[in-house]
Amino acid sequence: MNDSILYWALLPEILAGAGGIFIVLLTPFLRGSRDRGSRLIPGLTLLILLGAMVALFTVARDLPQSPMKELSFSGDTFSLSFRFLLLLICAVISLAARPFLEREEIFRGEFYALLLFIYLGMALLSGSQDLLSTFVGLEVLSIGCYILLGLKRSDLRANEAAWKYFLLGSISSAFFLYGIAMVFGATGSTRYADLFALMGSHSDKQATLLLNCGLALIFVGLAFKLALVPFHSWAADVYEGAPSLIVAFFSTAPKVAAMAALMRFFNFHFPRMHYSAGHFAGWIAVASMTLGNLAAISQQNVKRMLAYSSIAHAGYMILAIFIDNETADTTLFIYLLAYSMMNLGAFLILSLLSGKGDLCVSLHDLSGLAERRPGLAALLSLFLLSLTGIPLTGGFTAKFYLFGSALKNGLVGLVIIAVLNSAVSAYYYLRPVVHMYMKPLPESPSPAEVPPVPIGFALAIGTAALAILWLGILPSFWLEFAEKVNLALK
Amino acid sequence: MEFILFLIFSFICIAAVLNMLFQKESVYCALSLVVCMASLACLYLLLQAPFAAAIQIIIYAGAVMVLFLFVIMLLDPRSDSGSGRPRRMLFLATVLGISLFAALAVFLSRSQSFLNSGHPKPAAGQIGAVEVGLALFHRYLIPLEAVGILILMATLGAVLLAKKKI
Amino acid sequence: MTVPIIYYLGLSALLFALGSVGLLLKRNLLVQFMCVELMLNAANLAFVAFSQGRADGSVIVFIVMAVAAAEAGVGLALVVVLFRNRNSLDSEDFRLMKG
Amino acid sequence: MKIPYLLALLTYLPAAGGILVLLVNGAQEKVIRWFAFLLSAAVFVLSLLLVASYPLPAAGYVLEETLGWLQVPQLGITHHMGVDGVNLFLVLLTTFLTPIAILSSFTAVHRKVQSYYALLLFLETGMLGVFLALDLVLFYLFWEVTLVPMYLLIGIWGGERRIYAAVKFILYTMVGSLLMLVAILYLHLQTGTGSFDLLRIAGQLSSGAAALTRTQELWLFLAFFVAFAIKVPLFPFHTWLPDAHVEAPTAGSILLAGVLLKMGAYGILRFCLPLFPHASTAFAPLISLLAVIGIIYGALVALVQTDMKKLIAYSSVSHLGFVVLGIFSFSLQGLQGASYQMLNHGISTGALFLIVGILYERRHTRRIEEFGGIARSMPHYAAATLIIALSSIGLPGLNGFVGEFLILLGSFAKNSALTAVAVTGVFFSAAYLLWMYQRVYFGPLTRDENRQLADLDRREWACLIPLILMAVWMGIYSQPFLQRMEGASRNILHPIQSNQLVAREASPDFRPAASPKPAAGESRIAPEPRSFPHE
Amino acid sequence: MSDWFWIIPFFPLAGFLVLGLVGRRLPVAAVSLTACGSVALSFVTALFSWQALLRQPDEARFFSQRLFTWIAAGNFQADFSFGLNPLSMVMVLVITGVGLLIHIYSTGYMHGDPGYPRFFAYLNLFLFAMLTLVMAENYLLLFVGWEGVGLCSYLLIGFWFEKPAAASAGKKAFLVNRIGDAAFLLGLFLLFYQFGTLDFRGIEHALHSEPLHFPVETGQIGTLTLTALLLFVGAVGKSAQIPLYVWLPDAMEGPTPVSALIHAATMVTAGIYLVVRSSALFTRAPLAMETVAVVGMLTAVFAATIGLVQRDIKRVLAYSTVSQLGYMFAAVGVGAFVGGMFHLVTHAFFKALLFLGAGSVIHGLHGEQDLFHMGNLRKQMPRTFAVMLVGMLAIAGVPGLSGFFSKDEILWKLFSSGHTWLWIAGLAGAAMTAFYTARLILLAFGSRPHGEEAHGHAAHESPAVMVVPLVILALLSIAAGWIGLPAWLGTNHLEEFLSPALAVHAEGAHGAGSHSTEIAAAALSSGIALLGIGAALLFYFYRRLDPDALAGRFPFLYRLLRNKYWVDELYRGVFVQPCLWISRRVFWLYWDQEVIDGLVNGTGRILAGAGNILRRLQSGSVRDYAAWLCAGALTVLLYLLIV
Repeated sequence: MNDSILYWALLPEILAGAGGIFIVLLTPFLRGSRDRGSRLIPGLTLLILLGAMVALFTVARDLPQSPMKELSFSGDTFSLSFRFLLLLICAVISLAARPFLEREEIFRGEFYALLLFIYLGMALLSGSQDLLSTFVGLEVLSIGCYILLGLKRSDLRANEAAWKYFLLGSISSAFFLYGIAMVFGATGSTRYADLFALMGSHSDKQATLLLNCGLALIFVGLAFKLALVPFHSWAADVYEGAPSLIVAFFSTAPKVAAMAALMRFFNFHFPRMHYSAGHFAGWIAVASMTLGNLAAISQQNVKRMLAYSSIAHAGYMILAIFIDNETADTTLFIYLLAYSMMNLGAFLILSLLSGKGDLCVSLHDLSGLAERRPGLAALLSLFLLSLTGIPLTGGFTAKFYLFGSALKNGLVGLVIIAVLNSAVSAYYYLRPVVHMYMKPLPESPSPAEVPPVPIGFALAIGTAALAILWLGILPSFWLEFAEKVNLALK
Repeated sequence: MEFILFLIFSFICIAAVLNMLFQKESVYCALSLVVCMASLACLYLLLQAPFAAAIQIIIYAGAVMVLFLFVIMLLDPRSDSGSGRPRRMLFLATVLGISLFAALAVFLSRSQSFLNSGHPKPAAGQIGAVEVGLALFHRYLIPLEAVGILILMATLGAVLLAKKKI
Repeated sequence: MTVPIIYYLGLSALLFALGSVGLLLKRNLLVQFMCVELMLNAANLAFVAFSQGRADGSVIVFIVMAVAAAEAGVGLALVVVLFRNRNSLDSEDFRLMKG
Repeated sequence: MKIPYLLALLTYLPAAGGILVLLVNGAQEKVIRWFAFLLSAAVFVLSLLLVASYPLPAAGYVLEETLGWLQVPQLGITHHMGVDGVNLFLVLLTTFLTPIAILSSFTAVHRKVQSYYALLLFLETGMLGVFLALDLVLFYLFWEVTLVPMYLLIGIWGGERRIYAAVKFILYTMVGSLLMLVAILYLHLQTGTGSFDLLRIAGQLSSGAAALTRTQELWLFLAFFVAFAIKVPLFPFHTWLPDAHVEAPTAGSILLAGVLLKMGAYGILRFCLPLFPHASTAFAPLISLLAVIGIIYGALVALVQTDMKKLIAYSSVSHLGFVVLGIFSFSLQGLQGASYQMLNHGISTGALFLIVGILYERRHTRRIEEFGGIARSMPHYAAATLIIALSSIGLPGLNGFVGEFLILLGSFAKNSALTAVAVTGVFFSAAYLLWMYQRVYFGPLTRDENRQLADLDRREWACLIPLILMAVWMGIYSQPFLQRMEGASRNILHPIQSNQLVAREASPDFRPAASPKPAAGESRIAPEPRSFPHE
Repeated sequence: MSDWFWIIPFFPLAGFLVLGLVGRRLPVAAVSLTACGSVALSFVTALFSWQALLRQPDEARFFSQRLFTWIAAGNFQADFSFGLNPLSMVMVLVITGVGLLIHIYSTGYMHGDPGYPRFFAYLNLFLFAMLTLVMAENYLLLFVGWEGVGLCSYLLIGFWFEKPAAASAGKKAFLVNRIGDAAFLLGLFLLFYQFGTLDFRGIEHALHSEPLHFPVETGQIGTLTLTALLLFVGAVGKSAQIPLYVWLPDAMEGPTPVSALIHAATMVTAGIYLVVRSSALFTRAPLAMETVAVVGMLTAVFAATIGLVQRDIKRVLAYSTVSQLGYMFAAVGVGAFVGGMFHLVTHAFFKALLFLGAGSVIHGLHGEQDLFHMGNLRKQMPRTFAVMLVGMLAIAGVPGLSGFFSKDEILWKLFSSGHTWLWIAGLAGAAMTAFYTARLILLAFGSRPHGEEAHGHAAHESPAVMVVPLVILALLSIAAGWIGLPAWLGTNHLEEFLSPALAVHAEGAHGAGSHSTEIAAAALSSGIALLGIGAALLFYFYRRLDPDALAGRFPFLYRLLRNKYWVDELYRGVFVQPCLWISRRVFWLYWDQEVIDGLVNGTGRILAGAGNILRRLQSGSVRDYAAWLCAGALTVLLYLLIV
């Protein structure tokens, strides 16, 4: 009996996996006819992803409430909202992938298969109820990313970025694994349920000590994925080196999955951990905010600047784990939705602007963009304003809701630091706007003529911008969505 | 008796690792790692986990390390010309290593009494293939499927990355 | 008398620490990668030590090895690509991006 | 006739116009210009309707509106707008100055005309929103929304150092307003009403249902006050103003000086005083001192400026020092004077910037020594400038005097020594303006470029005449304005006076009896106390 | 007719609006007609209102007409209401009368000037402001008039704005007045907070009906004295007394009719009118009265000394005005309010006469103003010479003319009220006045000494339109004395008319001695006057004594007077330059640029610096990143162990 529940709960993931495999089988046959193949596969992927979304909501409705205790995956609504977000990001990326890959001559059918497999890994990571399946989910995600980064074989910078990410990623997986070992030692089993039981009971002083060490190491593993401060060093180089579309995917989806997993351990469902997650997470949040913002100020390369800004945003996100009332999940969902859409939009536009060969976009290249491409300039400004948190954009609603809930839990100090940081961030977020609108077109090296925007890109950036404006102007819809999904849980 | 065996194998293992660290030639490093893997397998036997020992030898020592040796032979890199910034990095690495080990050791020693007593005595005897198979396909079904997908991705990735011309 | 598992755990902690030290010391990419494999093995040892006769330990070891193998596959592929482009395996050469 | 949702219509009409301007193709600049002007004129007529339907005597909030579909119930944000004595005339000032600003930039702006007028219209929506919002978050929303258009206006169409000025402008205001955001959130949580509505929060605070401890109130007051002080600008936070003014285009300067500076003072009146009476009285002496320093400092520095726009910018620092002095005198005369001076400053400084803009269009320089003897080549222009300069100096009979007199009268009761120092500000303001007037307009026509300068054309007259008429009307017959403000000023003072923090309205203890009836000729018994409102 | 009195100020206002808006298009004749017509109309209305006022019974001799409420906030109330009481009636008559004559004179003087309509527009605006000042019912409306006349003097002094000297003189006049106005404002606030209203009658009634609440503050500076002093500072600013007189001599840059109307007859007397109008307040502040008297007499003597050595004809008359105003303040200071007003009226006539006479001389000599370049104009301009002679005799105080009666009354009041020192100074002042006016006439009209050539031959007599007003003024200067005859000669009509409107100064009890001492004093003062004139004759007519030789003997004294005690340079050095230096160097360049901007940009630079340091941490080598990662994990573990 319980198997059928399992299959229903995992329907979206099964769809994704099967789809991926089918695409892997399909690509060799279509090698010959370059143009027809390049149309069919992306369309198929999009179809699969949308199908998964539909499955997600149909499944969520009639799911029996008790998350399956003995099975290692739960389709509970907490993961539902995050899996919806992951599907949304993958769909947007698949829209924009084809024109970008063709321009960079690394178009492969396999890219889409990888995309689906990575989605599967992330879904597993955010929804798993068992430490082992979390680890495997994390590994699927990481290896998928290593491959994506390495796709552009000809570009030295991309290779270097891939290698750096690979080595550091495997170290963090090692830490993660050692953490699981410790927790396994303390609780005797890898299931979350036993973990939470032990945490709540404070029975054995020494067991909880071991448990704390395990959880700390697990935090290290996940913090690496989020690029929080002590583990952030890879972010700048990888964001700069990797192909910008992949960075667009890379800077949003894994963070959402890692954040969901983190919330499960440190916040969700169980009475406040008696060990001081609050303290060191608080220090890490402050460190990432300040370092992220300060380092971004003096950046000339826009991608590196956005890398540091995403470190800063990771710092803001971490505040969510301190919120121990019921709004924690909705706050985090809204923040991640806004963050991913903003970052996605910004990087998609940058990948358009960087032209053939995906050379890095510096502030100087942006000057006078408003005259050449007013539409793109306006959209990029919208995303940057939203990243700053100017009202009427999604960024503001996200920050407002997050800081509001954080204040409710008495985190006055942290919120003030966060607010001051976003004031500092205004400076470097607005510098590209200054270059685009206020600097004249550079005559001497006439900037590379940006080709007309392909439809895929237009659709992708359009959805991102629509999401940001919708979240900014009429946030009540999304707030309701998040609450309805989570209320179902309670 | 068991204790002496444990001492022997752990000594071999540590010696192999130290050798790996200070070897110049990468081939010798690979070989010393194989030795370490083998000694670990023996330790697994001591811990009544023959299945683990078997797959350790087959997968790790056999497949993965052989793969490493192939790659080393294929690329025959020049010997490691010593670490560029000897002083600083050496000092930093040792300090980090020692303090990491010390921290983990403190954690373990503090929870020593719990570790020794807390665990139920092993009911059945050796952990053979049967028990592992049952657990695998009942409790850990989802991770297994995911690992399947993972390995498919790995092969796919290896082909995409390394094949000369696609 | 069976060996108390604390010794095994001590050994695994030592291996783990040595793995991370090796990582920092060695300049050759492959050897660095081997050190990471070593750290994974240390974790495996800890798992087996903790499971003490229950099936869980071996299952986890099995899955971890599969994962490590997959990782090795992809890692070595990357190393091959790097070597083909820069025909050097010294990590100090790969410092294009900084600041 | 009562138009439903008049306030919302008034606020969002310019924004709708702005979007329309963006959609129309950028080529026909003429159509865009006239459309923007006619739209803002229509909004002005609409706001006149607002005044018409404003009943006298008005005690509390008169026209209140809550827009259903823009709510965010989960967070407690309501789209609640309202008009009372304080913001009625500020709304009018905005809708009055915007068409003039648009009209004045017909010939000034030729680059990216489409987005220029769109930004001006968006700016108008932001400003109206700030004055009309009664919900804290809605207020903050519009407060930030006004930042972006002004930032772009200064940045794109400004002078040479426009980028530095624009960045300084947005950072200065943003740091202040972000602290205010934290304060709003904290206040929302403390009062526990689950909503950001100002009336409900004020009700809670005054009824003691959710009393703030003294330190909380202190910190909240500081957070709010710093944000507003930067905007006013009060003395130590004023250095962004001269840069922003000098680099902004003419229309930008008019709106920046005319309306944006008032948002700071309005914020103090609307939020700081009613919500935090104890803290306000505690800080009143310090703030009054800063205000007086601002008055003297602004005037003195204006004396030595070589650039006309910088001179006017520093004069704004001095004039708004008066406004803050009036607000923190906690006397009815002081408050009335402050709100009245806000309107005067809007008109006289807006006109001054217009005049400098007109001269800049002809000679493309603002340095005073470039000019001399302009009165000979442009007599009408010189006459108009003189009238406006006099209104800015505060010549009795023009609008400046009424505001300044009431402020000084109000603050004299509270602190006569400080007021004595403030009165010297009256002298210095005459000094720098007349000295500038003499160097630019009088004296021999030394440079030949000044010889054949064309006098004002019809469009420029159309901009100046309404301002001059308003200056004279508000100088001579100030009753219609002061009566409508009276109710709101009493409301604001009530919480401060109710807990006996400040002596009753600064009336002398002695009341003269009615004087003898004059024998012949119809006459008024002058001094017997007047019951309000009469007429 | 009595209830239409408030129309008086609106005629000149209408004139100003017409000339201001369409003046440029009207022909010259129409301009002069509207200008003089409007003033004439208000003069006629003033006469009728005067008659109506006379018919009023003594105790209710005032009209009041409230037009509308100007400012009302809380319990402060200021109405736009005009009123007439005997005091303001006298002022109105003088203003409209002398104003009319000067308007007629100016049509001749300003003939052919391109700014002709603009000039008359400003003159009419001035009259409107002056009439508002005197007819105001409350201090605030008086302040409107007060600043209005300041504005008009600014416009008229700087009428020929091409001349840089004229422009800066206008600015100087306005600013110095503005200093006085600032003090005036403070006085107004004090008044409001004591009496709750700013209406004259309200305050007077309060002072009369509650004597215990407002005691006479003898010997100590109470709030009443402070208010009185502040009002007096305002008056000093407007009527050019000791500290704030520097603007009047420079105001001579304006056209001569302006000097005659504004800087002799009307505006400068506003200060005295203010003090006399608030006599009820001043009588309760003896200390304030003392300061008024002392400052007045000081100015009188001080200005007279400077007048002795001036070369420019208008400068001489300017210092003489300052000196005569000093006399008026001295009189008011000792309580002789009527005496002060009497001298104000007579001075308006003969000083206007002298100025207009000087104007026709300058007109005749095509702009020449230096006395030493003039000479034997007696033959070329006989009529001007005759009227100037009458004016000189009047101002010198030669018995029989108006100057004698009014000055003698002041001197007598000084003597009788026990201020002997002030009396002696007064006599010295009178002597000097006689001397420098005689010197002026002799230098201008007398024959040149043999050596120097004279410009006399080119001069031509002024046209009738200028001479007729001169003649009328001459007649007035002679006849004006009779309205205020001293007790031993006849009844003092002016005193009867004014007494109900003025408060009685308790201290200034009437004449200590009998009539005989009064006559003796009068004889003494007329003797002093004749002595002065004789001395001038000796110097400039019979040339017995050589002025340059005298100057040679006292070189320092001569240079001191010649450079007007270097007061202008003193003010510039002590106030203006340091103020400019501080605001440029200390405030603007240092405080704004360095401190605040430095702070702001500093934080910016620090943040960018910190950013750079953090950026350099990214060394690019994987091993460093791995080290960071392990160090991070380590800190987390250690943190758990320690905390």
